[in-house]
Amino acid sequence: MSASVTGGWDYVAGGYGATTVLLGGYVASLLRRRRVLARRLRVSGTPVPAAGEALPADGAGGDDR
Amino acid sequence: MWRDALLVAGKDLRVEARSRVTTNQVAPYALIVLFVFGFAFDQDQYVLTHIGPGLFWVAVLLCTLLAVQRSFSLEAADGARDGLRLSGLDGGGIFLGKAAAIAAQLVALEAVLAFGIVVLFGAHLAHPLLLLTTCALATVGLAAAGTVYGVMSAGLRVRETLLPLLLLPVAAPIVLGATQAWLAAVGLVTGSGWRWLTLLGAFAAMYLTIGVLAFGTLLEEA
Amino acid sequence: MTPSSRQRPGATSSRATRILGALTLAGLAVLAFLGLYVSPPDGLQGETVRLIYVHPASATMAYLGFGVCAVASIAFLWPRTRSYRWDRLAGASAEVGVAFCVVTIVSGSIWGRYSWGVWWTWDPRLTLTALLLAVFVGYLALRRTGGDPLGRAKRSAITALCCFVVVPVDHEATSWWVGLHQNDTLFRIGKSPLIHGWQLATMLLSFVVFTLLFAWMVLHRLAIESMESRLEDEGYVWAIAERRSESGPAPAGATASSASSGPLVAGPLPPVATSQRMVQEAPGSLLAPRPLPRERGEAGL
Amino acid sequence: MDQVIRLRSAVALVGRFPVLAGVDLDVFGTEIVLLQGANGAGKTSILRACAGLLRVVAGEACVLGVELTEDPRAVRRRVGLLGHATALYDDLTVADNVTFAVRAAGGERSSVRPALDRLGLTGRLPATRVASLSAGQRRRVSLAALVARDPELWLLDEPHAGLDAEHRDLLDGLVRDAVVRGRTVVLASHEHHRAHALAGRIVTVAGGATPPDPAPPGPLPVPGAGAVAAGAVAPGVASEVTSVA
Repeated sequence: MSASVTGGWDYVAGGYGATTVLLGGYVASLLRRRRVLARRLRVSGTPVPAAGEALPADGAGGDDR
Repeated sequence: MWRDALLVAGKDLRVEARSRVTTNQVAPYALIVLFVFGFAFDQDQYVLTHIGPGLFWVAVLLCTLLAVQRSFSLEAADGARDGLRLSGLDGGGIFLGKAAAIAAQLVALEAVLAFGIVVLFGAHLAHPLLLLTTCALATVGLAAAGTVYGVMSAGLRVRETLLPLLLLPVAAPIVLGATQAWLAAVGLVTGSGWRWLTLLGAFAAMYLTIGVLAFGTLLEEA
Repeated sequence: MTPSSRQRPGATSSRATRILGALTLAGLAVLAFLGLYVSPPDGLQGETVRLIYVHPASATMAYLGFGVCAVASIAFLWPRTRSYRWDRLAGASAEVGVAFCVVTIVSGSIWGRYSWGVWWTWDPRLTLTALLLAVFVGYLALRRTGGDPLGRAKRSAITALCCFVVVPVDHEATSWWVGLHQNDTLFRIGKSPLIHGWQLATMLLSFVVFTLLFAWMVLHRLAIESMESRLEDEGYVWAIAERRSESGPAPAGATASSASSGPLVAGPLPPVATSQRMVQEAPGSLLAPRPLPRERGEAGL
Repeated sequence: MDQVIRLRSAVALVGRFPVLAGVDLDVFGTEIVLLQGANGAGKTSILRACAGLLRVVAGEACVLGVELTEDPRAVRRRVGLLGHATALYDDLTVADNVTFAVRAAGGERSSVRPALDRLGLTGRLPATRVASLSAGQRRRVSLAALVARDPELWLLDEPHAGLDAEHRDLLDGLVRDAVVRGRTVVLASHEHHRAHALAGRIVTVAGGATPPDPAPPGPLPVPGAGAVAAGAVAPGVASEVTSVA
């Protein structure tokens, strides 16, 4: 396919750049929050749960009303 | 439920009749809002006539915020919410009662505001049946949504700022629908205004249902 | 996946999330390569068609996030499935959804500036997306208000449903509205005369990669919620001990050893439904720093 | 004698703070029980938990046969709580306030006037707005609403506070009458002389719990403490001394 309309790379850069910055910033904030909390948990001597791991005895039924 | 609703609505309206906050403060505020719109836009009567319906509904929305906050600050004072919870009143009944009281105050405010836009903006009101139906449905919807979000934020320390943040985007369809219906009624846009009423009706029905079902829980957790 | 698959003690990632993260990163690199180099420019839109590999996928992830939030809220409100993990999932997916929603609006705005000449137009889809963003920002603000955890969770779940039921109404409203205004700005995908093979492939890949990214973000956001609730529960156990020691002669802040040597406080400490989970253990161990009952941890992802 | 309140290891939270950290309490029908303890010990929280306002998150709690851990709302209409706050609407008159409280709880309008009379709220007072009343008068309006409702269980939090000597006597009379009518009363008070004379039994609260310790630390103003948390039996009042632990 030939490009009858050229240009627009600046918009592409803007769009990709903005997406990268926003999502990257969010991921960075996730990692930073995770690190801070993990440190606080270690200080209090509590095992740190892994991502996706359920908390112990987290009520699965209607028991923790 | 209906008995409880009547009881609560009667109590709220009686409080209003004695304290006169709506008539002495909210109604003048509504008119001032219209004045400010007049300053901010143009002295051009043409523009004001065309945006009048939109300004009307924005002013109604702002007044709804005040009415809802007033309605729930009543219950916050002196442990009244505990009193309400202790009384064992049906949650749905309390919801309908408070929403009815807010709706009654909004109707009065809308009358004042309609008078305001006719006098100040030179709006002309045609198709009274369509206009009145619009007002009725939009008022019910605003009062119901306002009551749901009012009780949700009532017990929180940040309620003054949280309520507008929650309510304004949710109420946006009402402002949209009511404004469009009104514009259609006075012939500023083409098309029938009646179909917007189904939107307003659906919104009101939805929030009435949510309120009746969830208000008890929300009052409990407030 | 058992927690033993963790390598470093204290790391919050499991092997599964690390694999997921690596896959996501690799996918993003491939996506950028295909999107920026391999796939051809469009006849109508020139190079800016490359934004199609970012914008629709992030919009879909935003809707997915809000949808998961609504479903999780229903699961929390439904008495038979009530569990705080639904509440945490609702909060996590709503936050990720908001992040993608911002990306959607920003990238769409840049694209719109090129295609339509304006940063913003009152198109139904744009208006709906903006309203959704506003509504869920309010929801996140409500979640941060604190207070009784059960109350907060119920309030949040009801709000999420209130927010979500606005979606169809808004959708109807804005489509009528545009119909009235004869607005001709339409979503552009349908207008492409034909989609090049590489374009189609890249676009499909973008959905896959963004879904992986979404999953990774939600998992880590959930880990953060879990850690927060665990910290709160730690405080809670100590607060009860502290509170009860006000009544007894045992000094406040007595260490765990006294819990085994004798009752720190009068009476058996009951099994406590704490904020985030049930702690059903012997009174002594409730006060002691305890190892995780690992076999009870569910299969990690 | 039927059991009105039964708490076992009851825990209740306000935010993340455990206001109740394991309370055991038994109250039987037509008793007058006094809760005593320092400020912040948890007396008010026990009363609020019994009224179904404060959720019991762990342990057992049964009031008037209703399991509070399951549905705290079911008990509310049968319980009257006189708290620190009077739960009155400032803009309504005395009569309006009492009428609303009574009718909201499912009572009859006809019980309002006798209750107002009983509390000495006569003359111009019923038509006066609550906002213009003194603290003691507000208290009496709140009491009038309680008397008019006449619930099965009366929970009184510092009922003597803000009342003058005459109305304290009146209050004591109301409480004794209520017990004679078959009601049960739990009160928290710092007015030791009055409360001890009134109460059939005293329960000590400390640190959000009821220690069964025979000799709790600190001075105990319980006259003749023999059994656990035993107190003087008020003359003329049917009451029963029971062990708390």
